[in-house]
Amino acid sequence: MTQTGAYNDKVMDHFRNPRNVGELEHPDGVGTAGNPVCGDIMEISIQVEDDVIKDVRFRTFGCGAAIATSSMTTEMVKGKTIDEALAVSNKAVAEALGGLPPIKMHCSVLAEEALRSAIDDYRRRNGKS
Amino acid sequence: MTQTGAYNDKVMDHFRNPRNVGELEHPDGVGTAGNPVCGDIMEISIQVEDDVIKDVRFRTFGCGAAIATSSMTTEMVKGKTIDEALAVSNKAVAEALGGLPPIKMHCSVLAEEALRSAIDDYRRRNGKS
Amino acid sequence: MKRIYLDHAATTPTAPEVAQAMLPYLSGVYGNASSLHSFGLEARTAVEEARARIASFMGAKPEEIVFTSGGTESDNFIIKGFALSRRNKGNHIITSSIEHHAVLETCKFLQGQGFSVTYLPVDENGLVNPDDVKKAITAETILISVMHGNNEIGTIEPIAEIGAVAREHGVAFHSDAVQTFGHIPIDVNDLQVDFLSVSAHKLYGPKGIGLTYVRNGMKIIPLLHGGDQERRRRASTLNIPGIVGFGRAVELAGSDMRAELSRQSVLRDRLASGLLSAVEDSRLNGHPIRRLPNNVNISFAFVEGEGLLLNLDMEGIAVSTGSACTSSSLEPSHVLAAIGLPVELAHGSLRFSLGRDTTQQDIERVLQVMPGIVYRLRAMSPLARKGATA
Amino acid sequence: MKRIYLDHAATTPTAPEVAQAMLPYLSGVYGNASSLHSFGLEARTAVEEARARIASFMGAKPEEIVFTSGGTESDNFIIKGFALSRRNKGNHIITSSIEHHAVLETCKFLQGQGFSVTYLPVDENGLVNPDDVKKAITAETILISVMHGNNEIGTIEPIAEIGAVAREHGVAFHSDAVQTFGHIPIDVNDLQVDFLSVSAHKLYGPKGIGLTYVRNGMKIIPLLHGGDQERRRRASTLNIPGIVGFGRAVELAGSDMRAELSRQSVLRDRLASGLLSAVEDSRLNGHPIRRLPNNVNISFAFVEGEGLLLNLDMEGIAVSTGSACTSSSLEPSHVLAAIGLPVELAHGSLRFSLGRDTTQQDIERVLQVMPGIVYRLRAMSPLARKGATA
Ligand SMILES: Cc1ncc(COP(=O)(O)O)c(C=O)c1O
Ligand SMILES: Cc1ncc(COP(=O)(O)O)c(C=O)c1O
Repeated sequence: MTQTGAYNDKVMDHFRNPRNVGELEHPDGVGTAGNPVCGDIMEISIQVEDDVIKDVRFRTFGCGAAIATSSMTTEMVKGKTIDEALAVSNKAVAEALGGLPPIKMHCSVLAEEALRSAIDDYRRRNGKS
Repeated sequence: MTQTGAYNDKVMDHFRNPRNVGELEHPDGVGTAGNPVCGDIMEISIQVEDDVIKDVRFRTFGCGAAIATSSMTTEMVKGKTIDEALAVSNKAVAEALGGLPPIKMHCSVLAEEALRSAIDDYRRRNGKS
Repeated sequence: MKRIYLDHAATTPTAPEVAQAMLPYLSGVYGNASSLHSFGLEARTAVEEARARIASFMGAKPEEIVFTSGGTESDNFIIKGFALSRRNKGNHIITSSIEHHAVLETCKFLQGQGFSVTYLPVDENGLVNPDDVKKAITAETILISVMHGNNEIGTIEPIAEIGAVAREHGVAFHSDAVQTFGHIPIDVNDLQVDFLSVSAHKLYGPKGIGLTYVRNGMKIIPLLHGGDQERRRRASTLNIPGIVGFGRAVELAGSDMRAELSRQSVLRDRLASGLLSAVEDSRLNGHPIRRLPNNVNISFAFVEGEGLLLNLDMEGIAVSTGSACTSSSLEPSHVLAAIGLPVELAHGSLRFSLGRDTTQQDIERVLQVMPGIVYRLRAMSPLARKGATA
Repeated sequence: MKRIYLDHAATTPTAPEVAQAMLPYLSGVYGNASSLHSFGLEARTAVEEARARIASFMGAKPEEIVFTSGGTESDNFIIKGFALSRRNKGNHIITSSIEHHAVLETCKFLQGQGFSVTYLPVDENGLVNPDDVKKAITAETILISVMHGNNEIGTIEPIAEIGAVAREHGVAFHSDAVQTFGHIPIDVNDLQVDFLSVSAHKLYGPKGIGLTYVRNGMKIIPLLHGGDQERRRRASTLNIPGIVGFGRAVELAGSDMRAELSRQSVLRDRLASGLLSAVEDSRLNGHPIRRLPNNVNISFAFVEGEGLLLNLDMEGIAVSTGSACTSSSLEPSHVLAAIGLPVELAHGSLRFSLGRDTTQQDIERVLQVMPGIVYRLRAMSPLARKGATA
């Protein structure tokens, strides 16, 4: 296997074997972020029980960093309460990935935004916002 | 011997072994041309008998082309009549040398001018001008 | 795993013969070509041999060649230098909307300096229409700059026709030939160009050396002011090994260009049609026929190019998502936008650029791995139609 | 006959280690440093290693280094780019009258673009007076450019003092360090410079590569517009072999600079005093002490430099009559004029520039042949006093 330029091994691992890809059949909240003009779109669906994110799935159209941060975000929020999940910043995700190239840092915002949007949706559905 | 950049072998021969260097003890005409600002000065002295240039000597302060054209000019005019000598153009001298780098063509004018000046001097001394 | 390099439009491997030719000038012969002594002469002789060879390869005279540090410098030199030298004659420049950034950014800079620039549109295949050029010419027009072969989509522009328009109107004409020189035949008189930009590393020559063709009689203000080198058109100590290597690269192109042109065209067409039939929802960008012999540019719907590139890289296959120098940029390619490609498709485009070292097996290998890669990425794409396959 | 190269100020032989370091990048590793794939990574890694090494050698940060094609481009880039970027702040530039043509011609060009330039005088040893710099500063002054070591007469300017003046007045400061970098210690903070120009081929590195030091925070308009390379300060595909060779050259300088500085200084002084005592009517130009370790510039009265040079060349000894790039020019050197040397003497000046490969024997050989050469030319000079001898 050849080493690739832009990303470290951890990022490449999440890019190659993204965790939690797909969509939940009966989500409690779904969210999207990004737009095709920027070349980044993420869809996320969450299943919530007792304020805890029990399951999560994503689909992402985007660069390697967008895919890896999507994957890492789902891993990090799974099992967390909604409030804990909201506290997971894009920086924390990037750090958990061992860092991103500076030019790619903006991609990490995508997953944060999509997750917020899914949580908003969940809260709306449950009359919490 | 290493080959030098700017000049062909013939020019280098005249530069290395200039003919007719020095000054005549009893010249019939002397002339100078050039000035130190341009980096070119030539002094020439001629001995004339029956309108024929019997002997000629030069001294030159100048680049390789200036020295070589000075030398070649003296060779070419020796034994010629005054009119014939006046007809020896700087181009003819350059050609006799097998050519000069374009940037050095102006140097060949030096010898022509110095010779003219020496002939003028000779004519003046002999009341011919 | 054999690595397969399909990014020759970004840069080519230096030919072994070129490296060989440069060696003596990296060690034994090191004079400054401006020096009068014998060390200088050796250097000067080598430069003038290379210059004469390169000039004759394009039907030019040796003194019409000005060596530069590459295609970017050549483009900047001509466009800025000529614009400045003609400032009193007019302030209008015509170019196309699919030029390399070296041309476009230079034009933008000149707009900031009071010049006005027309960026001509192209058709869906990337062609500039010579009639559009004609219509854009005003009394203020001093320069037309249209590239010969496009570096992203491979379209070859009608340079001779545009050159004829330029001549007819007495306007100077520059063409960026960085992608074509050494790959397809070029004669400066047939093309009716006044200026040409070339970069050696795109034709198996060294990096860091290029040239500008400047037609005799065309006055131009230097980009690099200083010493008297290159007839006062480009100052700086000459890059002797670079120039010698460039000369050798052109010599090699002279001997195999026509054969490679046909050989690579066949591989190119096999790759393009193979990909289009193996991967659903894909399309070829650029002109179907008037295109560089080594360029295949394909959009894969629903996926993003970087993901494709990284997956191919893991397979040892090197391609590009666009013009190499902006592959770190976020905006979709200006060239793909100019041919009217929707942004999602633009984001999912890959450029495969073939070269002397590309074999039939390399192409088959790409055709073999590509569908799976697209499929995997589509499976995680929110844009893909449910159940879409590669 | 062993050839003796004493023209290291024009260009140096590429060190064998440098050529060796470049080889892999001329053949095996050929990626474009901007490419995302593994070929690109290899290239990028090599570039960043060289950049870090070179930066640390001058006390700079890696991102403060912008690779260019050489000293001329660096000078043009800084002076034009900074002047343009500060146009709205002021239009005045201060430089010295003994700068390299790359600086002087650039300043002349800017004068044509509406800038005003002060050319400071130097004293008889070639020194710029920092007080003169201070006095020349006006509210309009945006840039001061004074070279570190003069390429003709070897005088080393008081850069740190001028840098202090520049800082005190909030004016940006550029120094052309082409002749000093790798030869005498340089630290950008000690020198208080904002910009520095360097050319690799003057320190046993490859031709066609150089750099600009750009202090963090200094904004500057590129000279080469185009791609995103070098943090958008200099477009064009990076010259990987050149950069790698440059890095190796700096590494070598790091290991032997101090030793060579003393070794060459001794040879320099031996050559200078030997020539002055062996040849009547000769004088040393430049500062007696504050001078480059490898520079000897001597005027031989009554004779013209080219003749001396050609005669030395016939003996296998390579020297220069002035700045290499203008050795084909007819005007006497502007540097010698600036130190007040009469034109006849200026015409009879030679520059001997020593290097790593220069030996004691080389120096003795020059001392042995020089008097005869001067004598022969004086014998045919109309300016020499009758009976003058060497
Ligand atoms: C069409 C075109 N023009 C200009 C350039 C710039 O050439 P270089 O990177 O050698 O400066 C390139 C390549 O990057 C190109 O493809
Ligand atoms: C002081 C100085 N500045 C600038 C240059 C120009 O460098 P280059 O010829 O590498 O462009 C030189 C050498 O020629 C020099 O000596």
